[in-house]
Amino acid sequence: MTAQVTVLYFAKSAELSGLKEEELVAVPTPISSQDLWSLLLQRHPRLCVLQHQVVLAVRQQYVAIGDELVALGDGDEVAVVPPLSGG
Amino acid sequence: MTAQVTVLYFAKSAELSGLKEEELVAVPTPISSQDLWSLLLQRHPRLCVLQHQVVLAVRQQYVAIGDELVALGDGDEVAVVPPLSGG
Amino acid sequence: MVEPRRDVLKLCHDWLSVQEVVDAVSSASCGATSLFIGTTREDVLNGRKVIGLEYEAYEPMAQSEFRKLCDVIRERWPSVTHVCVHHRLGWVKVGEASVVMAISSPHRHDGQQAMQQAVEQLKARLPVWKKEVYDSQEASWKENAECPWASNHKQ
Amino acid sequence: MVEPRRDVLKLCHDWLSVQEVVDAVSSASCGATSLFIGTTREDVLNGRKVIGLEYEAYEPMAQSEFRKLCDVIRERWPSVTHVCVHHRLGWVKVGEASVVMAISSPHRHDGQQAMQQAVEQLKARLPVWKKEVYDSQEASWKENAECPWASNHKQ
Repeated sequence: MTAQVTVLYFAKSAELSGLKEEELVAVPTPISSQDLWSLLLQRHPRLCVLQHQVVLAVRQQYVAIGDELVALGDGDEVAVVPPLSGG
Repeated sequence: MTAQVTVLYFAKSAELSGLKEEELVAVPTPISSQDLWSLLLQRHPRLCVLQHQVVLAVRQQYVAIGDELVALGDGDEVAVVPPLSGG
Repeated sequence: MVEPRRDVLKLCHDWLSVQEVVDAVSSASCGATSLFIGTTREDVLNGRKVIGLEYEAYEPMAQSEFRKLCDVIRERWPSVTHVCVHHRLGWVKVGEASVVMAISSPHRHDGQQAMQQAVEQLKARLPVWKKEVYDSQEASWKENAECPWASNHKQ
Repeated sequence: MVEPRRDVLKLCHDWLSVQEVVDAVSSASCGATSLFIGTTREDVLNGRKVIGLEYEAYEPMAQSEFRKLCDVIRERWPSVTHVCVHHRLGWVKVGEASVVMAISSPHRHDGQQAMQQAVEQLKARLPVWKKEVYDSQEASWKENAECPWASNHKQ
């Protein structure tokens, strides 16, 4: 199974990828958050400077990068979330 | 020795004494704060409803009612201080 | 260079401006401002409705107790930069602020802790009194539980 | 009758009005309002002067994380009445407030404690980022020590 998802890049990840947003047409699902991150790293190798200091958000829920399996559906939003600095 | 002092009454003590302020012309000094309070009670017996829930301020310093000796000088300010309720 | 500290207590008969108190503690070196606003609540006591409060103060002693209070706060939290309190006197309608306090500090933890202590100390030591006034024309003097000689004193 | 609770997060590009945030949490049943204001400090880093901050947010998720945050606060301090946060986005000059938070509660202890926790949680969980901009034209992304995946995370 694959899904078409929208990936959002924020803060430093947007600078590193050069993108605010992109569509990925055939992301395997279910997929571990680690594999999802690796897939983004392949597309944008400069994101590796965020390694170990980043989480993802899937459908607006934080997902730590690791073995956890994520089920993706068409139209889902995946966000790259560098360390927060609100306030 | 005696001193002439100004006594200030605040809040409930002003209502009970019917006064905001009065001059006492011949207060013995040194005097215990207990005796000073008794002297005020003699002048204004209704102040006794404040008994055990009042302190004095002598020259703008709190003085608990008790054995502590207070030295008074002419022109000193003595205040009757019911429980505080600022804020 | 250490910025000079400001400790300001204003006793006033007019409506309190929160912004004015915030401005009074602002400092280029302070990332955090903590505030506390105390307001008379709508309340019904034994069928009588509170319509407002009547405040009075021993004004010069309030100023000297406030300076002592600030000294105690700064001793415990040396990073506290400025402290400002505006406190109403006279008639205060239900729903209006009676007191606005602000503390600025470089970082927030110190300021927030100092604020809790400052409110506590203000209620325990500042020679200020309020009478609750009811729609029945009656009134009663309040007592802060923080005041050591109040009948309802809590340690 | 229990008053309906209000939880409001506003993300805005304009100057923040403290009074507006205070008004947003006002309630006839609340005697206490606690506030926190976060401001960019004047700062010099390696000879470069900070001139301002550039903020961005994942806006819909910021709203949903804010609702979760309020739920957590209310679970621990059920007396918390209203919560309001105004947070800047875009360019914020040094000296201007980036965030104003207010919590109202019948009594002050709950509100003050809840505020400390709310600021902590906001910095740890709200998907908002800031870039410090220097007079040298350089900039660097900040990281909150409260954020669990920040390199400088403190437990």
